[in-house]
Amino acid sequence: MPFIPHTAEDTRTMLARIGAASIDELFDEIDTDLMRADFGPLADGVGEMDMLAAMSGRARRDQTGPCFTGAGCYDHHIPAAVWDIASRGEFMTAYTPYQAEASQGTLQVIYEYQSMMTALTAMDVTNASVYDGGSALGESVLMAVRASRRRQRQGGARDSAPVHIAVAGACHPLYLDAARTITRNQGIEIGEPLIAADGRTDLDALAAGPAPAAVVVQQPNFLGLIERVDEVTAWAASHGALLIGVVNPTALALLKPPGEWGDDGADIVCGDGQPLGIPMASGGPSFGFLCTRQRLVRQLPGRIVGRTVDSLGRPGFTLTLQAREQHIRRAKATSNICTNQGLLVTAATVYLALMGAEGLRRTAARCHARTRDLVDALTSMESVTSRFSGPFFHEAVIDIGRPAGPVAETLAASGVVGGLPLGQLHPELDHCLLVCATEKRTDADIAAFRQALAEALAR
Amino acid sequence: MPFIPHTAEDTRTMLARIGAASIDELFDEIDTDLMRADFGPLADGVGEMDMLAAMSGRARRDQTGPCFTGAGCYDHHIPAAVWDIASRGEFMTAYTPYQAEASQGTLQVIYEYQSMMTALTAMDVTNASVYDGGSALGESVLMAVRASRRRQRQGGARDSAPVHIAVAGACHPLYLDAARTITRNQGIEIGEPLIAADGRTDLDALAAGPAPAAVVVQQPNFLGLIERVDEVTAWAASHGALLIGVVNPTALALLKPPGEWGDDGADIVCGDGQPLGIPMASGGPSFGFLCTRQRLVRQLPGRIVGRTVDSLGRPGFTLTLQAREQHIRRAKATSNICTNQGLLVTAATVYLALMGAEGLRRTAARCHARTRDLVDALTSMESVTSRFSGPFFHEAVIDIGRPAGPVAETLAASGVVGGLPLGQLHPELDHCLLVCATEKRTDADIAAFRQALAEALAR
Amino acid sequence: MSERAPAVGTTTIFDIGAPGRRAHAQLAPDGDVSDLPADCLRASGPALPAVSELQAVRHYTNLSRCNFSIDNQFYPLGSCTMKYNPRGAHRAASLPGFLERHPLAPDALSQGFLACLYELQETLKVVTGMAAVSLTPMAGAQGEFAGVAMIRAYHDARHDDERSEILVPTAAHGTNPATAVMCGYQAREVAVGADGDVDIEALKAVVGPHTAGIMLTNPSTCGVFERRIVEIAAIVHDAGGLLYYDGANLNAILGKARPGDMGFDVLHMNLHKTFATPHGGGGPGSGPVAAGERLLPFLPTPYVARDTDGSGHDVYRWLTVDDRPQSIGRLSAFMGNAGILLRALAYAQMLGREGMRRVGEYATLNANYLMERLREAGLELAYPTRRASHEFIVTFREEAKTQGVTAMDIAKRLLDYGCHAPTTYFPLLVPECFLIEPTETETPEELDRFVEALIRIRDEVEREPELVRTAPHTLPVTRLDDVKAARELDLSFRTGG
Amino acid sequence: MSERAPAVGTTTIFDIGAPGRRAHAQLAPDGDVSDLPADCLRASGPALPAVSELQAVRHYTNLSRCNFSIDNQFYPLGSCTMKYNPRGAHRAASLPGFLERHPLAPDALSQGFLACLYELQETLKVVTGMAAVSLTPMAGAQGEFAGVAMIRAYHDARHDDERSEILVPTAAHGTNPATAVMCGYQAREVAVGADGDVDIEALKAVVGPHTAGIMLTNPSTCGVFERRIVEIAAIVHDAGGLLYYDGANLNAILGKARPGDMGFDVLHMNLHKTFATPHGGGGPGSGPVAAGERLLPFLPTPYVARDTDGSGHDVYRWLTVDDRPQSIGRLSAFMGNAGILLRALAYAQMLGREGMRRVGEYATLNANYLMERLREAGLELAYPTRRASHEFIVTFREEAKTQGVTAMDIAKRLLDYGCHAPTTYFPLLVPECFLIEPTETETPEELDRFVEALIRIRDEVEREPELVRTAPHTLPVTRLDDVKAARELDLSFRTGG
Ligand SMILES: Cc1ncc(COP(=O)(O)O)c(C=O)c1O
Ligand SMILES: Cc1ncc(COP(=O)(O)O)c(C=O)c1O
Repeated sequence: MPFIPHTAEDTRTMLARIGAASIDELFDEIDTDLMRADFGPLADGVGEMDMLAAMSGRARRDQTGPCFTGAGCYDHHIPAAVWDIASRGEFMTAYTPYQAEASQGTLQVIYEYQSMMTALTAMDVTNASVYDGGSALGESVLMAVRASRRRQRQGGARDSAPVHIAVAGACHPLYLDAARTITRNQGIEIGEPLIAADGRTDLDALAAGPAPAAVVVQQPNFLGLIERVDEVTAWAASHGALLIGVVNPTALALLKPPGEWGDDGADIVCGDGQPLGIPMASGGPSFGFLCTRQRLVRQLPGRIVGRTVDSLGRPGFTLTLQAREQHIRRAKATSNICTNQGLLVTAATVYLALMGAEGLRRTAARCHARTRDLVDALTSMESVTSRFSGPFFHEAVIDIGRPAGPVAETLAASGVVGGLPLGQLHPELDHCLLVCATEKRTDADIAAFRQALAEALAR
Repeated sequence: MPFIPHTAEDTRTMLARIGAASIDELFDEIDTDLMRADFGPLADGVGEMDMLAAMSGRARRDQTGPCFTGAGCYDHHIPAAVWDIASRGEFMTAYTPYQAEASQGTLQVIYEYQSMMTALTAMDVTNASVYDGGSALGESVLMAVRASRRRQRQGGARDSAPVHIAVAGACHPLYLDAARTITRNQGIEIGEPLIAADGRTDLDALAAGPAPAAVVVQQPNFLGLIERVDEVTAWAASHGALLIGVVNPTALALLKPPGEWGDDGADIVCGDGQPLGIPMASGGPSFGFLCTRQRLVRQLPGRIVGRTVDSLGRPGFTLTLQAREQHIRRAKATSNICTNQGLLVTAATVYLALMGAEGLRRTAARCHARTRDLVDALTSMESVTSRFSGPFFHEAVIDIGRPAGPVAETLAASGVVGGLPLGQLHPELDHCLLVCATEKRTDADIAAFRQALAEALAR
Repeated sequence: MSERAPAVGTTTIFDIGAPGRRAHAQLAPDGDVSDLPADCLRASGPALPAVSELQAVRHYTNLSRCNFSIDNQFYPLGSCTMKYNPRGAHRAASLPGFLERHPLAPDALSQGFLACLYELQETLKVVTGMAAVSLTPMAGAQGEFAGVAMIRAYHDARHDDERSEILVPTAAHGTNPATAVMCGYQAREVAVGADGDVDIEALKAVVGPHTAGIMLTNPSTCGVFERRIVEIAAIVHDAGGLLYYDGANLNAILGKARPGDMGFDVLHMNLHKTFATPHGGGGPGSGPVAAGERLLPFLPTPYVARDTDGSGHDVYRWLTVDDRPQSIGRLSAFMGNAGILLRALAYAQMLGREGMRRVGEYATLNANYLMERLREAGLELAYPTRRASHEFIVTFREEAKTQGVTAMDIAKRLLDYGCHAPTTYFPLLVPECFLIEPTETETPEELDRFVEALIRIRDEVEREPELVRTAPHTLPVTRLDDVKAARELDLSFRTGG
Repeated sequence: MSERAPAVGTTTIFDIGAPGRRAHAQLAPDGDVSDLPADCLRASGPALPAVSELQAVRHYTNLSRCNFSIDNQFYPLGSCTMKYNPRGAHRAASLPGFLERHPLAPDALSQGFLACLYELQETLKVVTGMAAVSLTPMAGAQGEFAGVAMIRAYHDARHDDERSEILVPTAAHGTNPATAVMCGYQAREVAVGADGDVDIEALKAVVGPHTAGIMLTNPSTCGVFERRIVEIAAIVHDAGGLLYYDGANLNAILGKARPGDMGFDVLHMNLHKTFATPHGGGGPGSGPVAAGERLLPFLPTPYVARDTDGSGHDVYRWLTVDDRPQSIGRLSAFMGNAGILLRALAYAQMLGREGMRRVGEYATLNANYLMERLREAGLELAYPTRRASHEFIVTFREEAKTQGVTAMDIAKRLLDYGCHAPTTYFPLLVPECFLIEPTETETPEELDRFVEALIRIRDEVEREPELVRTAPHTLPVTRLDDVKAARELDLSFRTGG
């Protein structure tokens, strides 16, 4: 009986105390008709040893060479201390810190995380995480719509009017997909990204489109380019729309933080915390972050930790503003989110403490420099060019002069994860790969990628 | 400055407080002549990321297929919980528990370990580990000699007479090497193993040899065979020699424990704890265990933990009988051992707690059955035979009809760790491989080994 | 008596830094960024901590020690299924081949991972009795969202446009009504009877052409099995509504009974409960959603299909909106909490068929034993005539009335006895309640210790009520001031500094 | 005030078991053993614990929390160099390719591992200024054994048979004289002067034709650098003896000065001190031994040689007794504590040349700063006129005389202040002493906190001596009865039960 401690004697004694003849008797309130299920198709249980052997075999199959794909998930160095600490039973096997006095560890970590994220984004407040970057964008849109509907309500408008959200420039298409799924049933329509020929925001198209409740802009954008965030923010402010920034937290060590975009900064900032000490691990678990202005704090979904005092006046931490949440407000909550991505927040907090401002800056700078090296190496080949000329952070679109999908498959056959073919997501970029080099990529890695690509293109 | 927290400001303030102008001034008691060393050949420091990249590259080079070599180090399943717990900072980064009140965790673990090891061996007492199986044998011999010299001294004999130790049957040759190095300078001579044609103890040779102070017998012996431990123990008892048993702890789940060998059992029992939850890891760190009778407890080297009470009468644990140890007794200590293999003892304790008697028995039984399957598979080939016919535990000597060294190299070239060629250690077994199959080896592993061997032999 | 070093709780990571201090070994080689336009760069570095590696390790190691957790304590948190999280499953999910896999790696480099997901989908189908499973939801609430969005997509596809309400029992978890609203529905409550079952008459009164569906937990959060579930299903189905099963309590019936057989059309499971993946201090979780035939086309993408290649080998691939045009779509950027799914699969493999059954059996045995012992000790049960499912409810309304000691006070006092408090004040319909869920992985001795503690606290309530009212007394902090926390918001070091 | 669950310390793993209880997931499939002769089998299973997996995990997790450790506390244990153990080095040594390597794997399958060892050997040669290094000793004491055995082998090879004594200063660590005896020598003590240096006249008085060698630590365990080391070397060498360097204190001069330049013939290093590998609650350590040209042939085997293959690539192989016929031979079954060696290499790679130097510098800065602050606070220094090396000694003989409060009492009281006590009563020649070694990885703030604590305890000694005499007061246990432990031996659960 894996993980069940009961001896036969235990079972007997307990049943006797209950006054039941058998365990099955404890299920006597369930219709016998409902107890006839066939679980036959399940396999027999195996020990940990055999389980690990089988899982290792599968894991080994998927081991690859160095990774040059980014697109929202990045192969950064993770200090060994991060997961040594985050995997401690005390962090890993605790529940949500509902009993604050017995959960000061988790609560203080979240408070520190909140402090770090607001420092990084130059925003006022943040929650304790949502699921991921995609759902964070969905929640950001809902927040913005709540805030703008409230404004409209105060102005006497009806609640049910359909709401438009504009997307300025190349925003991660999978984030947009997730956000649409999440917001669709609330009468919200998220527009197509408005991308100019230079790969950045098409400001004219933005001005020409329907009046949005909010404008979404991603920095760096999905194509790796540094966006015109100041202009977009100014435009939104002057058109009464909230500005939602989608940001890469590593990039924020270098780039102007969203709290300082335009004149007054962004209203809502979200993104995925994966770059902060979280393994790629097929994209999850990671965490979504969500920051905003003090004035919108009651529109934030999810958990928030506050510092307070105990009955002896000593500092301590507790979940606060719970009246926003589903377990108190039920149908009136800001969101249905309950379980979030707490352990990943713990890892990110340790990561940020270890990196500090200088560590994160160096990582960001190195990523940028390596990607430049990569682009230089690849475009030194005939028939390979850079698709856009604007400044990029750590991803770039390279044009290989033929449909990129089959080429990526050829690369895969030789074990190289060689960038994302863009045709599926952006048909006009069918000949393009979105490539990324993090601080981990060595000269030898880059040379090997160039070689593999040269071979694939020579076919 | 990796791992040094000082800021420039810290350094300045501290030097000012000391009243020194520079750090170098703090070294002003050292002759300047001694401060001119050239450390130039050392490399520049690298970050954790680059270090891990380099180490990973090397580690990957050494990754092999399934391992069929034993010979004192075994590829057992290690429950994931074992090292998750042993790697906790509280266990891993503590010192020897000299301040008992601040080290109850480590101390209680050792007490529990002592309880488990004495249960497994049916001996009275054990210490908290020595370095490994080989040095444990060395310390066992020294113990036995101390005990027998004491006996002789009480009988009026001189201390400096050279002492003979007999080795009954095939004892691990590398253990014997280590034991000889350790004991050589104390006028002790360890004989050659006395092996009969059936691969087990040559009792006649034992009787014919010089009178030993102690007899060493290994169970199962180095050739994997179940030894005549009862006879050897009886012989030693009747000849006034102490009996030192070298045992495999996994085997003890099945086999008669040394405390019950012969009429009165072994006097000293030692071995290597690696099979108890320790990765092979090139053979170290592992730990040596050393058990004995109550009457010899003061001859035990190394640390011992005792249960006592605190000033409120509550139970607690502390190092005890320290008057045997070098830090108290200096030149008169039982051994110079100080640092032992504490963390490995912690791992073994968690391992034994998780396995329990039934888990360990199953592991042992499975190893035995798998090795039988392996031997059957290999000897089903023409030209491959079993060298000995006696019962084995989880290792066996197979004869491949030609020098085994080159064949092992051929196997290595195809990534197979295919048993130990015995010619170097036992020239008469030059055509033989010592093979082992633990509970981890699957049918597919065994088939692959057979196939590789068939190919190697077909060359 | 003594003066310890400053308690960690009072010192944040920001307090122990010094300008210029660094964990040097973590600094990457620098990179030239002079090609970036100056106006897009930040003027000064973010105010992050400046500590050495040892300082960070020591700080967070010590902070961890201020938590209760499954690895340290009994944690009978009702509705949360705080059971042992096998370390082997953690190991499996931490294998380098899995940790280093990029989510958008080509299928050809992902067959091992996809095979795992496919196996888990198949396992969950059998366990729930449903037709298909999508693993993408990242927690229970996202699973609920997916399920209700599927119900909506179904009605929409049939142009059955008048259905604007989702029914939820008053005992339901807060995520249920909140989910209904996120899907654009109104949440309409249905009363629960004195025996803990849904009041069938009340249900009949509200069900109708506006009913899009009903969300039910079974066993319910009253800790009892909804006995008339088949009848409820018929009522809702007859009215044209669909049934959503909130699988948070699946642990109670795992391997014994299946929601699919009870008439549910769609459900989610909480793998972080029933499948023993760790809660992580608030997540991550995973809430796979399973559908019957009717709702299958609407499942969220991506999920995994198995094909066979020319030579008869299994080949796995992602199913996307191209394959499932009626899908509600994607719920997150990639495919869900992959690492949690791998842990759940590892757990499922170790349990096997028999192990699954025993989970339900022993979770139920432990709950009924604990309930019986507390009954004998004189505590008041909320549903004394019922079997406990895997959890049950006691109420301290008497203590609150006569001694002015609340359930919360008793919960805090339990912490002093070294065990985590049960869920308090949920479900909302039972006053001053504890929802107690021991789970199957605890020993009877541990349950006895809990009974002992509650008995002693009850005595304290009588003899020294102030002791209980001011608990806890042995933790890093005493009772915290929640009101101050909400009134004088201090949400980050800067604003709080 | 409150009644916690039974403290772990009072409950052993045997107490929480139940006959037949098991961690089922850890059971291997059974195997048939009926072919084994019945008379070699054991009659009944060993009395091991019978617990569930959760019970074991919870028990040992909670036990760990009863320890002080570097990851939790300042740990200024003199002579032990308790500094930060980089987690990255632990990760490096835990790479699957290293963990899964069989010690007797063929060289062809071991080139990565052998390359690591070779690189470490070369690094240690540079750092010590010696001619060759063998990594096999498993701790400092085994390194000492190897070194003295090499001295003996050297004299034996020259048939210089009268040399029967090893000289050790009175301040020496206990392993030094014990080692001499294990190598068949007599240990002869040499006095240490009032300034902490070896008394040269005393040395001259004992050195002679019986002198096989001398064992010295430098800086010595008096916490000062042996200033006349070159003169000492000349005296001993002139008498035909050799010099052994006990490298336990190498941290003090790492990257600054080298034993090889001081005239030592052989030495060991404690990688678990100077090279930051964790102490593990008592080990494992690693004590590589380094030799000058004279003793090189006697180094213990195996160690690693680098050759070049036909195509100019490096090829590594083991050196064995066949290559080094004069070697003292093997010290353990395989090649030493491989995993510790890998950790040390990882650390050395991260430090690099500059980092090595800074270790010595900042270890010395921290010690001198702490010594200065304690001097200012009025504590009595054992060697007030000397620089501290990486450690220094204070003595509480005044407190012992006037208040009856011993160094041990003060050490125990320090535990209440949340920091580990320094080494007490060592070296033996200073009464009531603390040997204090802060190491370079601690912040000045941490040192200040320690000073603060000692000042407060000194006040307590005056005002409330009983409080100090009965310390500790805040740990899982109060002062333990050592006498009872030794008198009424309870060394295992069975005998103790
Ligand atoms: C009954 C019930 N439903 C739904 C949920 C929501 O699950 P999650 O927290 O994973 O979103 C919970 C979890 O607390 C629950 O107990
Ligand atoms: C000065 C000195 N020499 C030798 C040793 C012995 O080293 P080990 O404990 O590694 O055997 C120590 C360790 O305590 C020491 O401090």
